[in-house]
Amino acid sequence: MKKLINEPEHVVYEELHGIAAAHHDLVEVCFDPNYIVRRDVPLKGKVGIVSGGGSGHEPMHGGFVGYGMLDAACPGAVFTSPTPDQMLEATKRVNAGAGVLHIVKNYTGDIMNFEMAADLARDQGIEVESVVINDDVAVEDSLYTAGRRGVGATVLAEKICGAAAEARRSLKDVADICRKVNDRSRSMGMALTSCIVPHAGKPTFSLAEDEMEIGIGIHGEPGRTRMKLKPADEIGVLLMTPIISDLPYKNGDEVLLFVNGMGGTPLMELYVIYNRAYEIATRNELKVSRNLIGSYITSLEMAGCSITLLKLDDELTRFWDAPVRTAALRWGM
Amino acid sequence: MKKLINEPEHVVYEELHGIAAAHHDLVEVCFDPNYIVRRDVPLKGKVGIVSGGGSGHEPMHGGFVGYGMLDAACPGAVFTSPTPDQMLEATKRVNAGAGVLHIVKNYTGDIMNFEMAADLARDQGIEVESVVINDDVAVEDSLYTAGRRGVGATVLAEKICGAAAEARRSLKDVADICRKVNDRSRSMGMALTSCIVPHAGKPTFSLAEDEMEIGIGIHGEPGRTRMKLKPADEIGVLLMTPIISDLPYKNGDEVLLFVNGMGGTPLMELYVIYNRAYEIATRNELKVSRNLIGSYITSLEMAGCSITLLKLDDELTRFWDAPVRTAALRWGM
Amino acid sequence: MTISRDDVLSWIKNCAAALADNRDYLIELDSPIGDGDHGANMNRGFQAVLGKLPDIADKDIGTIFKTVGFTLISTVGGASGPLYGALFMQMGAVSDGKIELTLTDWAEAVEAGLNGVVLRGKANHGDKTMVDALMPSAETLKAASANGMSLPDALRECAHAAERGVQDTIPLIARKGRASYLGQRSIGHQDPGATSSSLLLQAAAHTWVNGS
Amino acid sequence: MTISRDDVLSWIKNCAAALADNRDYLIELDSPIGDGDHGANMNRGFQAVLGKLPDIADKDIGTIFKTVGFTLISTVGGASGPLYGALFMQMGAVSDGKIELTLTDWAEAVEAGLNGVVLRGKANHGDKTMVDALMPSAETLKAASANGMSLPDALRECAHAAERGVQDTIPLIARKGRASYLGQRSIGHQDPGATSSSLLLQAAAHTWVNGS
Ligand SMILES: Nc1ncnc2c1ncn2[C@@H]1O[C@H](COP(=O)(O)OP(=O)(O)O)[C@@H](O)[C@H]1O
Ligand SMILES: Nc1ncnc2c1ncn2[C@@H]1O[C@H](COP(=O)(O)OP(=O)(O)O)[C@@H](O)[C@H]1O
Ligand SMILES: [Mg+2]
Ligand SMILES: [Mg+2]
Ligand SMILES: [Mg+2]
Ligand SMILES: [Mg+2]
Repeated sequence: MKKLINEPEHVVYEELHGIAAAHHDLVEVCFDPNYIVRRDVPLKGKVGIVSGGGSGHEPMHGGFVGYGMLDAACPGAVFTSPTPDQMLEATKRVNAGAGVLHIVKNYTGDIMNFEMAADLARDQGIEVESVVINDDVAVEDSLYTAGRRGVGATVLAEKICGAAAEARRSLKDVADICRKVNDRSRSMGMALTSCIVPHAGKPTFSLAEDEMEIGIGIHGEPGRTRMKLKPADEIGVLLMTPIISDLPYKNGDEVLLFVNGMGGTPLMELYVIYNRAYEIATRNELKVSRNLIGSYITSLEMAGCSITLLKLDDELTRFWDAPVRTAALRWGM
Repeated sequence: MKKLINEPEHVVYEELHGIAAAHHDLVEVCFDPNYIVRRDVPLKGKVGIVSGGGSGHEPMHGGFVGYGMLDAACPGAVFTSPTPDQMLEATKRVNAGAGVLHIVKNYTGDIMNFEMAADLARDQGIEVESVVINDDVAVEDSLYTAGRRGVGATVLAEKICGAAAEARRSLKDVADICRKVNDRSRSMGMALTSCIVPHAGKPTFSLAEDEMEIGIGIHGEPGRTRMKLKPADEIGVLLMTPIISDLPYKNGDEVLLFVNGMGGTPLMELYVIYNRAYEIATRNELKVSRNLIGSYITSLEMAGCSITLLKLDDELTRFWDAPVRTAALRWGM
Repeated sequence: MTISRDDVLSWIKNCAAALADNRDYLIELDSPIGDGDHGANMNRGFQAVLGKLPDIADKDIGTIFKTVGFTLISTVGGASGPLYGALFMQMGAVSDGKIELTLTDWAEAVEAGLNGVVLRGKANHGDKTMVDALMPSAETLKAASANGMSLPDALRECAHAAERGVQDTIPLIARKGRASYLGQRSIGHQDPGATSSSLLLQAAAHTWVNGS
Repeated sequence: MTISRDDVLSWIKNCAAALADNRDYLIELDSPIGDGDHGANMNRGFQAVLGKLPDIADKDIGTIFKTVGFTLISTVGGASGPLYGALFMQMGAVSDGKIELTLTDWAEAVEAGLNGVVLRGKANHGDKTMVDALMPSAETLKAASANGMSLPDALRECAHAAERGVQDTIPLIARKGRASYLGQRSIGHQDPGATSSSLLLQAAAHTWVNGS
């Protein structure tokens, strides 16, 4: 295992100290329980937005704490959902009386831990709404699975809901917007390599030099199918086809095209994939009017990418364009 | 070789098309000769800033074209300096009569190709100044080497000079500021893995599972020494010590601390390194008043990092803080 | 023959030891059909539990179990944190005020714990989860208590039932948790959560039959 | 015996073929002490040159060389682009208007080319660069021309000198270009640029002695 770390058990702790040292103008990092919170909360009249999940997906979620996005992020151990006390403390801290939205990715662990936190917060008189993100078309959504995973749409939902909350929309409104983003987003990912969870010390799965894994999630878990490595153009088709066929797009729909790196993929390759994905979208008469390209929701050092398509409307576009100032996403200020 | 590409010979071409599709609001991508240029040039009274180098270091330089940074970037083949015709065309295109600054990293190829371009541009009546960046303390600067390589300081110089040019400083001023940034910057890098040049198909060098390479550049070239893999804390010392001892810092000096990923390193690990580098800087009585953390000057999918320290003064801080709007670096607008 | 408070404390210590010993094994089981953290999660949780034991050594068994449950909830995370948290919280709820447990008490505690897990995780038997180890164990204990079996025999049977439950997960398709994403590809792999559940029940037999 | 314009064109084609054949070899040489692109660079450049040949087949040798030089400058990049560009530009400058070359002309052309490389790259003999192959070659040709050696013998001697120059780079410490960053660690590796220079001079002997 080759990593820039010290003891595997301390990696999240040291990372959080690094974030604290780097971004103390934006955020405060609290320990025991661990969470990253905006310096300026609670903000009068503003809905608080809290997200969280296992570590190893950086910059998500800690890198998205700041003006126009999250109020707090709760990092768990690597690939392990955080514990309810983290979300409870974060929720109490950001609540300004207008209620708190929990943005939860659809994993059994995240769901259960956030559920417990929301119950505890409600017991203390805080209004909490939870929205579950489940945009991963690689997983069949049936009674026989835990349902679709939450992947790339999480980043988009956090940005857009953050802007809505900044505009002092009500908790119900912000939650509705979050559900809209989720309903109109679809994602699909692939891996060229597995990743190594620090405390495991070995790759979670192994791929031969000529193989790739299609339909992976963001936890280094194996995907739906393994196949021979293909050129970027075919990978583009393999990812875009299930996305486009799952959501009923109409000719002329405006979309946001998000090409995401899994952590170990250079930007050069993401642009090669973007080039193809853009072409496919355009050929399908979709108008790509916004985009995001980079490693925003990752699986440690996994090589690979995911594509997310979000069907925009005026409201979503406006909130997407609104100013944001976080460690990892910043514009307009 | 596992990459999200099609034919190795087409990777730069397809990447450039991806950039064109993604950022047409900011830049125009020209082909034959290849360069990426701001849409709004030439800008009356503004010094033009052109940089360039081999591809494979993304987002540098193409990702830095836009308001407050570069006017044009010239991408060569992977790890191969661009040819003079590229810089000549870019220089002509951005020149608004106030002259053009070439920011050149100190590699034999970059120096010679930029030199030829500058001569040709001058023949056509364009005032050109060239500043060579050579901040890499891993290389001995002696008559017996090609001199220190240009690495992390390039990103800082492009940002700061971009702001100076935006403020309508003269060519001489902007070049002087560039030299100042270079004089006050020192960098050192290390690799956990080599990288694979697409057209080579094999790693440039090979490292055993328990080895690392210290003092690498940004072209996948081997570094100064190979040693057993060490914990992040010791790597922090190995990188920071030669930087701090090379430039005579005084107690209380303000510095910008730039922790850079080489392309295949997850952000989590960069924060672990930042945590250590910040601690070392602070222990040496340096005040880290600005920072940059992320993969900005890379070597394809190499795993590893580099650290750059820039001694700030009021002017440099002001230009660093000034608004910038490029694909890869954006704030204040 | 009954299970004393000290026996309960010994069991919990032995659980922690078993989970530390099997940390890497559980990680290995969680890698092909999960995300490779189950061993680290359980070990982290039970190490934290060990730290709490001195403070509660003189409390009733209900309090002890609830403290274990609460500690797991706030240190494990993932799917297993809330689930094992629920197990111990419910075991604690039915053991309130007790300072020793009969076989019947223990059978009731395990059944209550299982119900807590099912309530939280909504898994059915056969979904390839910890429920597949816990349910046959709870049933075995209940039957043993009804039939007047001796405590040692009941604990041994229960441990066997848990282990069979673990083995039975191998051919199953996962329908809950992370492994469910794999569909058919989850077949042939042993469930890590069922395995850790079985380790707890093996530890009970080991501790209370052979002495700690 | 002289070198005709067609001989020159055949030589250039054979250079392109040799560089294509040795692309991977040159990449391999450039990997341990450089950045692994020299073979790709030279091949890209000479493939572009091939595309230009039809347009200049009826031009004088000076024009042909200068076109090669110009094409290399605008397609190779890296260190080798400007250096090989200078080599051919200077070879062209002294061959202006000629439609055939004597041994003396060729010796002068190679010397002028070498000087162009040295002017641009400032390498001394022994710095572990292409100069280490080009300088002994130029000297051999000059001496052969002064001694009245036959053209075939001179070309063969020159090719040997180039090859020896390549071998001589192996024990050297690099002092110019990318390999110089390695200091002592550059010892024991053969310089890729010297190797490509030697390939050009081998191709000359091969083309003009044995016929194309
Ligand atoms: N809904 C559920 N009900 C019961 N047990 C479950 C459920 N989901 C997952 N599990 C159990 O949790 C185990 C995985 O735990 P762990 O790896 O610690 O958490 P995570 O899946 O969040 O990484 C599985 O092996 C399974 O036995
Ligand atoms: N200053 C110089 N003078 C002469 N030759 C040089 C000089 N610097 C480098 N070279 C030659 O260039 C070769 C490398 O070329 P190439 O790999 O194409 O370019 P780069 O080093 O830019 O990647 C070296 O092997 C060496 O022979
Ligand atoms: Mg997990
Ligand atoms: Mg090169
Ligand atoms: Mg797991
Ligand atoms: Mg090279």
